[in-house]
Parts: sequence; C-alpha cells; structure tokens
Amino acid sequence: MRYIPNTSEDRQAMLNSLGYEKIEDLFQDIPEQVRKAAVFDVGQGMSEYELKKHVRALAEKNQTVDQCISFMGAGAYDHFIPSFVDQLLLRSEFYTAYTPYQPEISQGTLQAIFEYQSLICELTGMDASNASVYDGATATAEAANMAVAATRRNKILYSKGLHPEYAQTLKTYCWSQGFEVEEVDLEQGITSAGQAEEKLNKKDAACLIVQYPNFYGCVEDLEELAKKVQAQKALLIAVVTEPVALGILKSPGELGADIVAGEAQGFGNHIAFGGPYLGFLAANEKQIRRLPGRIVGKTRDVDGKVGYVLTLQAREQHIRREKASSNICSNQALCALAATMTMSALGKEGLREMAETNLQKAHYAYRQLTSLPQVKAVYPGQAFFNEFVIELPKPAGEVIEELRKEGIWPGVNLSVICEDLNKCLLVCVTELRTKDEIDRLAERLGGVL
Amino acid sequence: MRYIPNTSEDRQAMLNSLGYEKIEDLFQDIPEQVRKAAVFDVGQGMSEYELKKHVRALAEKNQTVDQCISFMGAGAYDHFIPSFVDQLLLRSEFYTAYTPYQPEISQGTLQAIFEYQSLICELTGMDASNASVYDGATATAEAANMAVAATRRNKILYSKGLHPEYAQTLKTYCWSQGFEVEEVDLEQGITSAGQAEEKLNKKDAACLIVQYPNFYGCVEDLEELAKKVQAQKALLIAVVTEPVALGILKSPGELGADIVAGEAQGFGNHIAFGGPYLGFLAANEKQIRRLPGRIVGKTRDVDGKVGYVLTLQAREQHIRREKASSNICSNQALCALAATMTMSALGKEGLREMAETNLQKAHYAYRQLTSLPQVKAVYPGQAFFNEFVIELPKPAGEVIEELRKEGIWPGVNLSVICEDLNKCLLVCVTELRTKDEIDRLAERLGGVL
Amino acid sequence: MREPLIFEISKKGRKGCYLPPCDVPTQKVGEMIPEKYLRDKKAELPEVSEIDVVRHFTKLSTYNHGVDTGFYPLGSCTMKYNPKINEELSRLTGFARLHPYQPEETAQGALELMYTLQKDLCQVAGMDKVSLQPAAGAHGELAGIMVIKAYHEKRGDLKRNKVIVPDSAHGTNPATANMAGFKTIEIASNARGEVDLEALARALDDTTAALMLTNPNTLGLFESQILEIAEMVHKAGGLLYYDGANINAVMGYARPGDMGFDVVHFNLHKTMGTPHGGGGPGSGPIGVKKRLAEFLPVPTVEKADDGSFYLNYDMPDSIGKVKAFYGNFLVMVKAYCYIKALGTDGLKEASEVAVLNANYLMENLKKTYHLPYDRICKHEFVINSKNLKPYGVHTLDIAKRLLDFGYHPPTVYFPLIVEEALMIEPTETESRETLDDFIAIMEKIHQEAIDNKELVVNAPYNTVVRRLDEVSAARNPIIRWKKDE
Amino acid sequence: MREPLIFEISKKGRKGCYLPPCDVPTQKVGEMIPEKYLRDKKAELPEVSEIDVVRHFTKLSTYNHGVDTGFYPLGSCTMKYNPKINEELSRLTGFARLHPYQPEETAQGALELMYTLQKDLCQVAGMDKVSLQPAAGAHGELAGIMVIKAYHEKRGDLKRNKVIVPDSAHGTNPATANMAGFKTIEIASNARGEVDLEALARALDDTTAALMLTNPNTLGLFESQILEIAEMVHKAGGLLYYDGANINAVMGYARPGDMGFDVVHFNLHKTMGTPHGGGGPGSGPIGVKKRLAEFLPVPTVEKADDGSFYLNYDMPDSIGKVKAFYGNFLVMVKAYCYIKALGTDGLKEASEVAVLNANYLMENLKKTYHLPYDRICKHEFVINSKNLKPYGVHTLDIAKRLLDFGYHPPTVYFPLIVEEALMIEPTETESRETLDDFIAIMEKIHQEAIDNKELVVNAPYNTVVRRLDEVSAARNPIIRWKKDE
Ligand SMILES: Cc1ncc(COP(=O)(O)O)c(C=O)c1O
Ligand SMILES: Cc1ncc(COP(=O)(O)O)c(C=O)c1O
Repeated sequence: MRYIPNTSEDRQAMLNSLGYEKIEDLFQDIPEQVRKAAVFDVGQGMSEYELKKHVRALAEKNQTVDQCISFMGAGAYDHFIPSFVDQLLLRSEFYTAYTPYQPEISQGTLQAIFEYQSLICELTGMDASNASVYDGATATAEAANMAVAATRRNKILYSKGLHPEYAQTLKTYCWSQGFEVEEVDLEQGITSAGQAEEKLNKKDAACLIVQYPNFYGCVEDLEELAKKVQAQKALLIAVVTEPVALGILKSPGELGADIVAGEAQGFGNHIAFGGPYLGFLAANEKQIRRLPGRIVGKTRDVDGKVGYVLTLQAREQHIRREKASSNICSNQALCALAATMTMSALGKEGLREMAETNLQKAHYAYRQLTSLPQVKAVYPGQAFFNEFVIELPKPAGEVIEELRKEGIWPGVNLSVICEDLNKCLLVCVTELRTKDEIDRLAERLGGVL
Repeated sequence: MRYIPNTSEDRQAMLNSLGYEKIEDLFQDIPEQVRKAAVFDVGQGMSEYELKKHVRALAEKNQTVDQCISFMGAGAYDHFIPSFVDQLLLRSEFYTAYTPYQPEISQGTLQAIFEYQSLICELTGMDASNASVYDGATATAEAANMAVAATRRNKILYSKGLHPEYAQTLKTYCWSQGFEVEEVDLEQGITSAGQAEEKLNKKDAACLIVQYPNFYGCVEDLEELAKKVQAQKALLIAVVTEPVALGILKSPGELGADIVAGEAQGFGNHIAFGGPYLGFLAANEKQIRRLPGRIVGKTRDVDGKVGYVLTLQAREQHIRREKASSNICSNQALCALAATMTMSALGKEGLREMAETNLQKAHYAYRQLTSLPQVKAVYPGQAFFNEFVIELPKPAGEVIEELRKEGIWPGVNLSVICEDLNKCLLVCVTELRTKDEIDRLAERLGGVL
Repeated sequence: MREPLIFEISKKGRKGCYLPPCDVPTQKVGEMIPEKYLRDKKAELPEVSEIDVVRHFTKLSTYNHGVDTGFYPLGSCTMKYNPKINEELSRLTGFARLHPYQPEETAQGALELMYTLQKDLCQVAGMDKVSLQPAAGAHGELAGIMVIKAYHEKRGDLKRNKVIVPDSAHGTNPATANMAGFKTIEIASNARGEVDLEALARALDDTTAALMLTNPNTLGLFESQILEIAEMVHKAGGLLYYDGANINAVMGYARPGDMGFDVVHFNLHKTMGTPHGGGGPGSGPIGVKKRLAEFLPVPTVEKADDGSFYLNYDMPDSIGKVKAFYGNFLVMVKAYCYIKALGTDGLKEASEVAVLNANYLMENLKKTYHLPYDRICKHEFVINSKNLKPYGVHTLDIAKRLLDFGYHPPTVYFPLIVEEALMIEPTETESRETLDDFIAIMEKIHQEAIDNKELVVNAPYNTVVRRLDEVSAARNPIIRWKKDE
Repeated sequence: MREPLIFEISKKGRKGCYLPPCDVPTQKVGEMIPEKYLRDKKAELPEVSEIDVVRHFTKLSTYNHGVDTGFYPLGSCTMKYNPKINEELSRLTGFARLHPYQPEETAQGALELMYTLQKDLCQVAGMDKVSLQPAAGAHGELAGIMVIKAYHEKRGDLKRNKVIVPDSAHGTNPATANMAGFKTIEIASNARGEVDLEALARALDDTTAALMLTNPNTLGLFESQILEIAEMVHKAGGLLYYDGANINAVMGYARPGDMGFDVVHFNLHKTMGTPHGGGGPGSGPIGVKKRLAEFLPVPTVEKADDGSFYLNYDMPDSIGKVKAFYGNFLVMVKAYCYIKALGTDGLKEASEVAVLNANYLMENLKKTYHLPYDRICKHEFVINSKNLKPYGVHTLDIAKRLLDFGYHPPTVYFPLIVEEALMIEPTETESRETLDDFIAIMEKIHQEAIDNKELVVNAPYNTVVRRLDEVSAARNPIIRWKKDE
C-alpha cells in the first residue's frame, strides 16, 4: 500500500464495477511467457523509519567537504548557497510540477525561467539563453551541434584547456553524428593562438571551443581567438565552468563569442557528487532558433495581462521530431531555479564581491603555496581566477593521501585526468575558505613535502 | 545591513524627508543618561556561512538519540514523525504568521486548529479543547486553576504518580495564587484510592490530579478515582504525558475525568531537548468557558460560506484583562499543527497500530529485562503501556554510565528525579526500538550487573 | 472549492504513514492490559492517505497570510522577517534529537548555546542574570512577577499585594498580576501618552509589589520620565517589571537595566526574529538584577570551573519550576543564530531602522489619519480612524479593506486608551518601497471611505472567506467536528 | 497584482545574502588580472534584499500547479506523488556535500547506493547491466542508441544507418535517432494501435540498426505481438530499444529484457517517484543485455573483491562519456529510497493500481468521450474530443476548461496518430474519489461544450492569467529582460 490511497476494498469494488474479478485480469494482454518471466527481486519494502536509518547509514559512510578543508574544484565548485534557496525549492508547487506545458497554471516556473534566461544573458553578454540543458559537458556538445548547423561544416576544434570530461563528452556526441574533432594545444597554460589559427585556416572548422577560465585556471584571451575564428567564418564557443568568474571577467559576449555554453552549478547548487547540475547555453541573436531545449518568452493573455509561455517550440522534438535541433526534453529546471534565486540574492554588487573574494583568496593561496621551496607554479604569469596548478616534487596522489589524514583535501589530482600531469595538483580556493585554512594548507603541504 | 532592505542612502533620504539629519535624532526622547549607558556586547556579526559552521559545531558537540539506542521517555517520547510533517511546517504561510487575529486571511491556521481541537477531543473523550498551552506541566497548572474557579475551593490534590516536573510547576503556580497543594501517595505504583478518599472527604479539595498512565508507567484506575472525586463534588483532572497510550486505553473522558490536561509532543514533535512541546487542555461541556487560551469555532461569512474564527474570547486577557481565565497569549500553535498532521497521518487504524506496537515492544522488553536474575520489577502486576520501572542491584547512574559507553541509553535515572529511587531505572520502549535493540539492552544490562 | 475538514475526506482503511513493524514476539493485548482499561471504540481519527494529508495542509497553508506573503505591520507583534538560516540550523539533528534527560556530558553544545544566550540577553537588557525557561512573553511575565513575589516574601514584606499597570498596558500585564495572586491597580496615562506621575504617586504605597511597564509603551512612545518613575517605585519599596515586547525599538539606545527595571522579559519571537508560528511557539526568557537572581526558576545553565556546562537546580530560594524541562529550546537556537548573525552593531541597526521606518510611516500617514500623540515614535505608533466616523467607517472596516490589497492589517482597537486605534509597526525588515505602497493604499482607503462607504464597510472581497459571523460563533459555539454531524 | 520581474524590484545597493568576508591580505585586482580581461560594467543582476527574494519566489510558487496542489493526469509523464522522505534523505549532507573527485574511499556510501541501484534496475527491467549516467529520458535514449551504434560498428556492420520508430512514438525517439546520426524510418500503427507487423517487415533490412519502442506504447496499449516483433528485428540483425517512460505500467508483469529488448532507459522521475522539478532534473539510466555491456558509457560502479566500491573507467569499447561526472546523483538517491521503501511487492502493486486506476477512468470516460482504441489499457489511455467537433469545441478547450476546476489537464494532441487526443494517466497514487470527481467534471465540461460553447472555448477564467498569445510570443520573441526596456 505504499503511497497508494486505494484500499483493497476500493480496488475490488473498482474491478467489479468494470466487470473484472481480479487485478491479473487487467494484464491478460501481456503474453503469458512474458508475464511468467517477470519475476524480480529488489528486496522487501521498508517502513519510513527503517528506510531513514538505512539511508542515513549510507550517507554517513561518506566524508563530506564540511568534514575537511577542501580545495577541490575542477568543474564542481563549492560556493556559498543562501539557506533560503533550499527552503524555497521545497515549495511543492515548484518541485512537483512538470515542464510548464500549461502556461496558465505554470506562471511560477515560467517567470522564473524567464528571469533565469535574463540572468544568463547578463552574465554571458549574449542575446538569448535557453532554459538549461543537462550540464556543462552536454551544453558544450549541444553548442558544437549548433555550430555545425550554422556553418554547415562538421569539424569541431576544441582547446586542450577544455575540461577533460567535457572534451570526452563532446567526442562521444561528435562520434555518433560523424563529426570530426580536433584538439588545439596549450602554450603556457592557454590555447595556442598559432595552432588555432593554423587549424582554422583550413576553413573546414565549424567552431573553436575554448574554456574561460580554462580547466587549468588560466584566463584565455578570448578576444584574440575570436578574431581568428571570425576571420574564417567559424563560430567561437566559450565554455564557462565557473560562472562566478564572470562577476569580474569580461563577458564572453563582449569578447566576441558566438555561443556561450557552461555549467551554472556554482550558483545555488551543491556539488552533490557531480549532479544534478545545470548546463547553460546562450547565443547571439543569429543562433536563437538553433538553441536546443525549452525557451520561455513573454506575451499577453486575452485580457492583455503579461504572461510567459514556452516559445519557439518549432525547434523542439515534440514538434519537429527527427528534425529537431536536439532531442532534449526534460532539462534541469529546478537547478536553474536554484541558480536564479542565488544570482538574485547575490545581485549586482554581491556577485562582484563574491568574485573578488574568490580572486583574492585564490591569489593569496597561490602566493603562499608557491613560496614553498618545493612547490612550483606550473603556469607562472598567467592570469587566473580561483584555480591554479602547482607541481610537487612527488606524485600528487601521495600528497593528497597524506594531507587527507590531516583533514585537508589539497586539490584535484591532475594525473587522474591527464596522465602526464602526475605531480600536479589543481587547487581551487573559493570564498568559503578562510585565511587560516589556506595558511594551514600551506603549512601542512610544506610539512609533507 | 543584516536582513534590512533599506540602504544607507534610503535611510538618509527617509530621514531627510522627515526633517532629521541623523538616525540619533530619532532617539532624543530617551534620557541621555540611559542612552549613554546602553552599550552592550554580543560580539561581531557573522556571515551566514560562518554562522552555519559555528552553530553546526555546537550541534555536533551533542550526542543524539540517533547515535545510540535510547530507552528514554519520562515525559519526552521519541515517536515516529512522518517526514512530510517538517516539510509542511516549513510552508511559510504557516510559520511566519501571527495568531490568527484576522480570520479572513488566517483560515489555514484556524481550520487546522479546529481540526486539532477535534482530534484532542476524540483522543481524550472530552467535549472541548483549546488551541494548546505551553506544555503538559503548565496545562496541569491551568487545569488546577480551572478547578478552583469551578468549585470555589482552593486546595489541589495530586497523585504522586504525576510527573515530578509537572508537580513542581503546579506547586509554583499554586504558591503564587495562594492555593494549597497536597500529594496523594502511591500504593504499588498507583494512586492510593484509600488515601485519596480520605483527603477528598474533607470536602475542601477542588480537584484530584492523576496522571494516566502515570509517571512510573502504571495505568491508573481512573474510573474508581472518578467516583470518589465526584462523590465529594471535586473535579477529576487526568494528565496524559504519553498521548499515544490513548490509542489503546479508554479515554479519560469515558472514565469520568472532568478535565484532561497533557502533553502532545509525542505526536509530530521532536524531543528537542525538552521543547518546544505543546500542552493540551480538554474539558467537558460545563468547563468550556473556563478554558484558558485560544479556542477556534466554526461559523459562516456574509455570503454563507463556512469559516473559522477565534471564539469565546471573553475568557481571554486581551478582552478581560485581570479577570481573564489565564494570562496566556501566544501558545504553541506550530507544534499543535505538527501534532494535527501527525494524528491525521496516523488515523484511526494507524494510531491503534502504533499504540499496540509500543505496548508489545515494551512488554517484550519488560519480560526480557525482568528475567535477568539481577533485575527486579518494581511494580509487578500493574498494567503499563510503554514504560516501566526496574530496580537494579546497584545505583542506576553507574549502570547508565557503563551502558552509555556501549551506545545504549537504558532509561531515565529515577534518582535524579526522586532521591529515594536511586537504583531504579524508568525504561521506555516505543515503536522505534527493534527486537534486536531490546535484546541488546537485555544482554548488555545483564553484562554490566 | 474550499478545502473540507480532514475528517470529511476520511475513507475507511486509508493510512497516511508507514510505521515501523512490530518485530517482537507478541502477547494478547488483554494479557497486558486489563480489559476494563481498553478502548472498545477506536478514536475517530481521520483515515487518509499520505497524499491526502500533504494536499490538505498544503491547501490550508494557501489560506494564510504570513510575513513571507507580504507586509504585516501588526503593532506590538514585531512581525519582522524570519531568517531561513535559523530554520535550517534549529533543525539540525544535533539539537532536535536530544532527550531532555540525557546526560549533561552528551549535551554540552546545547548547554553552551543556552549559556551564551543567557549572557547575551543580559547584555542587551542590562540585567545580571537570565532564565530561559518561559515559553512565551506572558509566561515570562508570570515567572517575572513570581520572582518579585518571592523577593518580597523572602524579605517578610508580606503586605505587598498590588501590582500597578498603566491603562495603556497590554492585556497580559493585568492578567499576569492576577494570576500571580496580586491585585491590579490601573493608572491613567497623561496627555503625552505616558505614565502620569501624579497618578503613580497616588497609587504607590507599602502595598505596592511592582509596577509593570513597557518602554516604549504600547503607544510606541518612550516614557521619557522613566528614571523618575523608577525612583518613585523603588522609594515606595516596589520593584519595576519591564514588559520586553518592545525591545526592538531600543537596542543599543536604552536598556531596561539602565532605566531602573528589576525584571524584564524578552519575546524572542518578536525581537530576535524567531517566527510566530501562527501563534507560537515563542520564547520568553526573563532577566533580573543581581538581588533577584536567587529567585529565578530552576534550572539555569551554568559554567563549571572546568569549562563544562551544567543545569543548576541548586537554588533554594527559586520560585521553582514554571514548566517542564528547560524552555522552548529550538526557539532559543533560532534566537541565538539571530543574535550571532547580527552581532552588537546589527542589533543596534535593527532598532534604528525599525524606528526610522515607523517614523516615516507615521509622518506620512498623519497627513490623512488622525495621530493622537504627535511626537517622535519608536518602533510603532498609533493612529485612529476618528476622521472617518462621520462617514460611518470604522477602524475594523479599514482593517478589512486592507485585506483586499494583500496587506495584513495593523493591530486594531488596542491600546484601549485610543479610540478606534490602529497600531502600526513596520519593523526594520521592510523597505521604503513597501512603506510607500502601504501609505498609498491607506490614503486610497481613506478616500474610498469618504466617497464610497459601502465599498469599505463590506470589505474584504478578495479573500477565501469574507467577514465572518463572530457573534453567533461565540453564542453557539461549534468548536469541534463530531462524527455524526 | 501580479508579481513583477525580480529585475523590476531592484533597488541600487540592496543585497540578498551575506557572504563570507575576505580575510586574506589583498592585492589590487589589476595586479592579478590584466585590465583587458576585466569587466568595466557589472552584470545587471537585480539588487534586492533577502526578504524580497523570499517573497518573490514564494509568490511565484503560488502561480504553479504541482502534484501536491491536485490531480495531474498528464499522460506519459507519470505524475505520481513524490514522497517527502526522499526529499529529506537526498538532502543529507552525506550526499549533497560530496565532491565528485574526492577519493573513492571517502565516498563508499554513495558508490554503494549507486551500485545497488544499478542492480535493482537490472532486476526491474530484466537487463544485465545498468549505467546511471544519463540525466533524463531523452539523454538515456541517446546514450542507448549510441550503444547500439557502437555495437554494430564493433562488429563491422557499418551499413546499419536506420532506426525504425512507430508513428505513435514520442518525439524524443526520432529526434534521438537523428542526433545519433541515424536516419529515422517511421512505420504506421495498425488498427489495434500496435506496431503493424507487415509495415515492420517492409521496413526491416540489413540497414536497420534498431527499432525503438515503448511498451505499453503511447496509446497505453500493450504491444501484444512484442515477441514476434523482437524476433523479426533480431532476425534482421537489428536491436531493440525500449523507451522506458511507461514502465510504471508493467512492473512485475513484463520486463523489457524478457520481451526481447536489448537496451532500455528508465525515467526515474516517472517510474521511481522522483519529482519532475518543473522540468527536471530527472535521471535516465540505461540498462543493456550482456553483449552490449562493454559499450556502456563510463564510468560504471563496480564492487571489488574486498567489498569496496569503485568507479570503473576501464572499458575500452565504451562509447565514452555522455556527461561530466556520474549522472544526476541526488535524483538517484531519491529513486533508491523509493525502491527500498516499496520493495518488490510494492513496485508490482504500484503498477497494478496504476493500471486499475487507468482502466477505471477509461471505462467511465468512454461513456461521454470517444475512445478510439477500446480495449484494456495499461497505465494510461487516449480519448479524443471528436464528438464535440460539431459544437466547435476542441481538445485544447477542454484542457483549458479543466484548469477552472483545479485540475492539471491531460497531455493533449499526443500521440499524433489520434486526432484531438487527450492522453490520460492517473497513476496509482490517486484515490477512487479523485478519479470520480474528475470523471464528473469531464462529463460536466462535455455537457457545457454542447450547451454553452462560449463558456468552454474562452476558458480558463480562474487562473492567474488566461489564454496566452503564443503566436506573437513566437513571432516576436521577447526572451529576456533588458535594462532599458
Ligand atoms: C506588549 C506585549 N506584552 C506581552 C505580550 C505577550 O507575549 P506572548 O504572546 O509571547 O505571550 C505581547 C504579545 O502580543 C505584547 O504585545
Ligand atoms: C514516451 C517518452 N519517452 C521519452 C521521454 C523523454 O523523457 P525526458 O523528459 O526525461 O527526457 C518522455 C517524456 O515525456 C516520454 O513520455
């Protein structure tokens, strides 16, 4: 009877009213062979309290970032989330609703998405945003699709500074569509403008994908790359995994990006072992009708009142079927709502303040760490926001292991992601870290080297 | 600026519009001497994240009942609370509202209180209930006040089986009003009917207060006591600290109680280090207008629609001032709402099931524990619900200390409450305890004795 | 389609939650409890499924107006924003899942929090010792007046059986005095809305136990002669009780202790931003001067020499217990969070803006409404609808009309000394824009009252129900559902 | 008084949250980041206070209809009750506060949960191996079809470039096929609403990569010839893809694996009771038969010999990654809780009652509405408004009129093969009373359509906004707020 109101008497009465005797009568249309086979076992049901004990025990087997001092980023950023966000997300009118197909009773979701789109446009400096896609990686892949459609070329160039998991996802998507993919190397931590130019000059590339700031923390010179891309009539796709950086960095739009794809988890969504996050996708005017997924527009009702609706649906799978710009249906609406609430709470000044605090703390940490004799800055002189790479005299894995015992997670081990960087650590410092914690990291890191 | 929207510019503009220069101008009416002295220090404000870290650290210094196997009751009962209860309590329309003075925009609270009153009446077998008072102890004291008003006698008799903290509260209240208070002894764990009769026969007692089941877990023979009380025109006040018992025991109303006071924490409210809980107070027809606090009644609006309002307000302090039946103003509305939700979710069958599970588990534990050779049942043969007293061969405090190391809290040490019971333990077994946990208690208790 | 009573959607056999199983060997119930004690009819609780309960209470919630719904200028109630972080933190299992009788060693975090809160409240009020026991403001009053009673008794000063309250006092003040066994002496206010010193002088004598006062008083006016008043009362051998409902007006500008008060209660659910919950739970700690500390209710939280915290019951002159356990602990957690979030400066700033907002509203509203006491107010002020009497429109009508515009009305018909009173307290958590909108609507209603009385006296129109018949509700009380109704 | 945009209540200088302080020695920003990279204009985020944000989104929420608001019979979407305990447990810090790159040793609870969920989903679907990566149903489809592509490629069977979908298929099916680089072949359904075997036979050849099917199909009808279909496809060298959107119909009665499907996706946000969130996040795990396991996206969660759990990236033939990290983890937690709460019997019972409720509704509604396929349905069914055409009333009008009665309308105009379709899925979490009320209102609207067309075609009346002009919204898209608008 779990979560089922109808009692056995109700059910029997309903069956009888339909002329059936037993519930199995309703399954006669299933071939007997199939029915017979359909035995499965996921265990016995648990009462709510038993479930709670069981699941809590699982949760307690994990160590959280609150139980240590974490300097982990690499596409999953632990930023401050105002407490009210989760309480508002628990308003069931939001989270128990479906995609807002019936606008008259979905104005809450629709208006919030409209606000979300506006905020993303403000942040990225673009004209249009959709209502979210699954995550930054799939946003990147979708952006590549858009570029192919826009240019009718099917080679994708991407910088090696793109998050490795995004690059892998991109490759998977491109493989299945038969697009070619080529990597552009880094030079001193940023995309090699020379190599990019060379590859672009072949005029067969739909786009160049560059992460900003890139995976290794370095701020790319988007403007320069944009010029090279535009010269060859390709599109520049900027990928942002750490949107807080846009509180202080010039927007990709201003620098000439045609599409901005990225991950907005950093606003209002917990790191949550990798998901759910939310991919954002923004584009300039020309690409609007190539955007995948939901888009909300403003309109009026029969009485002239302002209202919001899903719009430009002729791009979507439920209308266009195999000709749709993407197959995406459900997106990450509630995560986008969390991001909307958080960006609203931060506001113009708060976002700037948050970005600056990240910048200051990360640079302080950089100074402290790189002043250790055994620690080497890997990309000295490159501008970075809240993440940077250091090289250690021994394998990063060992150092992580040792510091973990002292309650410090010093950063992401790059060797796991790129085999050749096995002594490198990607250190992220957000506004949540304190001076004391940074000092402690520096001191203990010095201690174990 | 914490939680204050108006910026300093806003404030200055507002001040100027009123003809002031600075904020201090608005405090000129306070004598300078007072203003000068008004310096205080509660420390510097904390950002939200700092606050969270700080307060979490405090919380983590405590050991919770989830981190051990708890057999503690004694007026604070750890029962199952459906998860949805707290999520519904977080609906801000409920918790950020004031007392429902404006019924047209408070029908949510008002209807819920009406439902609460109805549920309490059903449980207790009484005609009327108020909207809650502070807790079971003050409910008891308020009930005594009612009895004094009803009988114009001012001696209060109470059974020694009344929760000691309730008895102490009662005494404080009675002292301040100049009422006399007398205790009636127990005989084999229940109120001495003989002594009660003797004291009642003096015809000067307003009431006899009896807890049901009493503090030591024993089920009192309310019916017999009611007869003796009524014979002397006094009132019988039944006090219930464990309302789940009423799922299986006859209601006090049916047994002749005139007033039922008690604690409804056990429905939907966490044990929470003792509060907030909610006192309930129910009475028969004759005493309705003597009830303290809020009462909600059903009525209709000008269009004939059903609605609910605060009613019989002529009993209350804001109308009657010094002639009010009590000074109570705010009560424990949100706790009552939690209780209402929980009682509704349990329902007729669920409450009975919950009560039976308590009964079975407690009796199983009783059998297991009293079959240990070193453990003695203190009130053998007395009926009990989910609590009972055992005597150990050594001070209960020592045993508790030893079992605590093994993650077991075997019960409440009665010596803390009544000095003469220093080897006695009050053991409570609710539906949350499992057979394994009970067996473990028996085994380990055997081990340390 | 008004939501029916939960009982009205009951259907036999439904269940709204899933209890832990009974996994022990069972006995017959009759073997455990004698038949005569057993219910032969189950209590008529509703039988509903989980989704029914959730939908029912979700729906009911939408019939309510809370602070998060909109402006709530309910005078005397300090309906400020309830910070969400406090809701989160008070729900930590490390607080919510503690048993009141668990060993003190296992509850050090809880005790430390209470200890610090006691200290902080002493600071804010300028008192020497605080007890966190009382569950609400009125409960604090009762405990506080009992402390005063115990003080006089201990001194053998047994004829002090009177408590003086101004006629502007909140109803709980005289009710409390009565409940603590005192006679209430009411004194009239003077033309400035303050305590009339002559009336006070006449009332004071050797039977005076205490004067109860709130400052700023219920008119929102600061009792400017408070030092004289204190001196007079003390000289007469009485004590001063401070009803702290209005402390939100004066943090950092005036402390009851410095004004000469001996006992004070707080409403943490007003001043310290804890939610009102639709009528509680609140928390009403009391603070006292040193000479009264010994009479506080037990237990208080103390710090031992080894730095650990404990519950102190060893107070032989204590009035005893005023409730079970230690007060509304989870509410204290919220208040603690609030104080720590704001800090010294933040609390002072809260009072400043509360007072600024009130004066801003007052100055603007007095352009249309009558303001009986025209002087600087503190966190609230009282206007009335006197001007509209000729048009047949009353304060109640204005209140009801406000509902149509999405506002919770001010407190009405209180304090009693102002006829047709509207008592308005905006709090510091409202913006100027909100105040401006409210002023505009108040002006609009004023005009409506003049132009179109019927519109106003028949309001509200946009609410779930319209004006309710309170008279027949009280005459013919239906205060519970019954099965066969 | 509609709530304005959050931008429209912005006021310079306001801030809605309180950030941790910058407590490190600072440098000039220009020394850290070259000026040319620095914004010279701040992003135009709104400037609002905390109470503004809270009130704004609280208000917006009230403009929505969710499952907790009322009946939501949106066909194909399985809008069942979302258990609150799952919301609670998925928010435990032990899940929400884990970094995806933290050492596996420190995330054993999370990995164990994922591992068990993989196993349980295998059980329910009769598949051999599950990947939890995909973020939603359509994403699962894409990953699943990619697996099929990889399978054919690995075998060197390179000419298989077509995917067959029935004309009743959900739009994501053909869109997915296209996105995975396949050509879509649509085949018509037969008179019983099922796959037409002859059409299928004609479509099948050595270029067939796969057939995509949902069973029960989008008409809510079980494809009774599924075994024959599977045999035909397999014989032609193709694979069978199962769109698992409708598994809620058949748990314990039919498993895709037993029907011959090779790949299946789940919509945990349908079948396993996780909330839809107003359009996500969902979770769309895919399950495959053993011979396809090697192609699943990386990583999967595996159990080592020592009992520990780890992420397995060592799958050389994997299609690779389909998103960053490991899927929508917190959604998985909810689905896990759901499965553990219900257990084997509970899941089967859920399907039973879902089917019973659907048949009950269908049989009763067919008395007034036209039912194009009149046979036992599974968890949903499709009726249409054909009978009302003569009166000038269409399916859209019925949907809009339902809003006035507090219902979310059924899915409309889908599947495409039924003209004026109304696709109705009640789910098992609704009571008979709710169904009866809905039937009554559907009958009432039918009568209204006949008696009073205008009433119906101009509905709704009781909503925050009425019918919206979607045409000009699309023609003249305004899809963002701009500062100077
Ligand atoms: C001036 C004053 N005193 C006392 C009280 C009583 O407070 P409580 O409702 O917390 O008992 C109130 C509450 O409205 C009040 O305004
Ligand atoms: C039959 C069917 N397939 C696939 C999908 C796509 O699922 P999702 O929205 O999770 O991507 C849906 C969702 O409506 C559906 O109904």
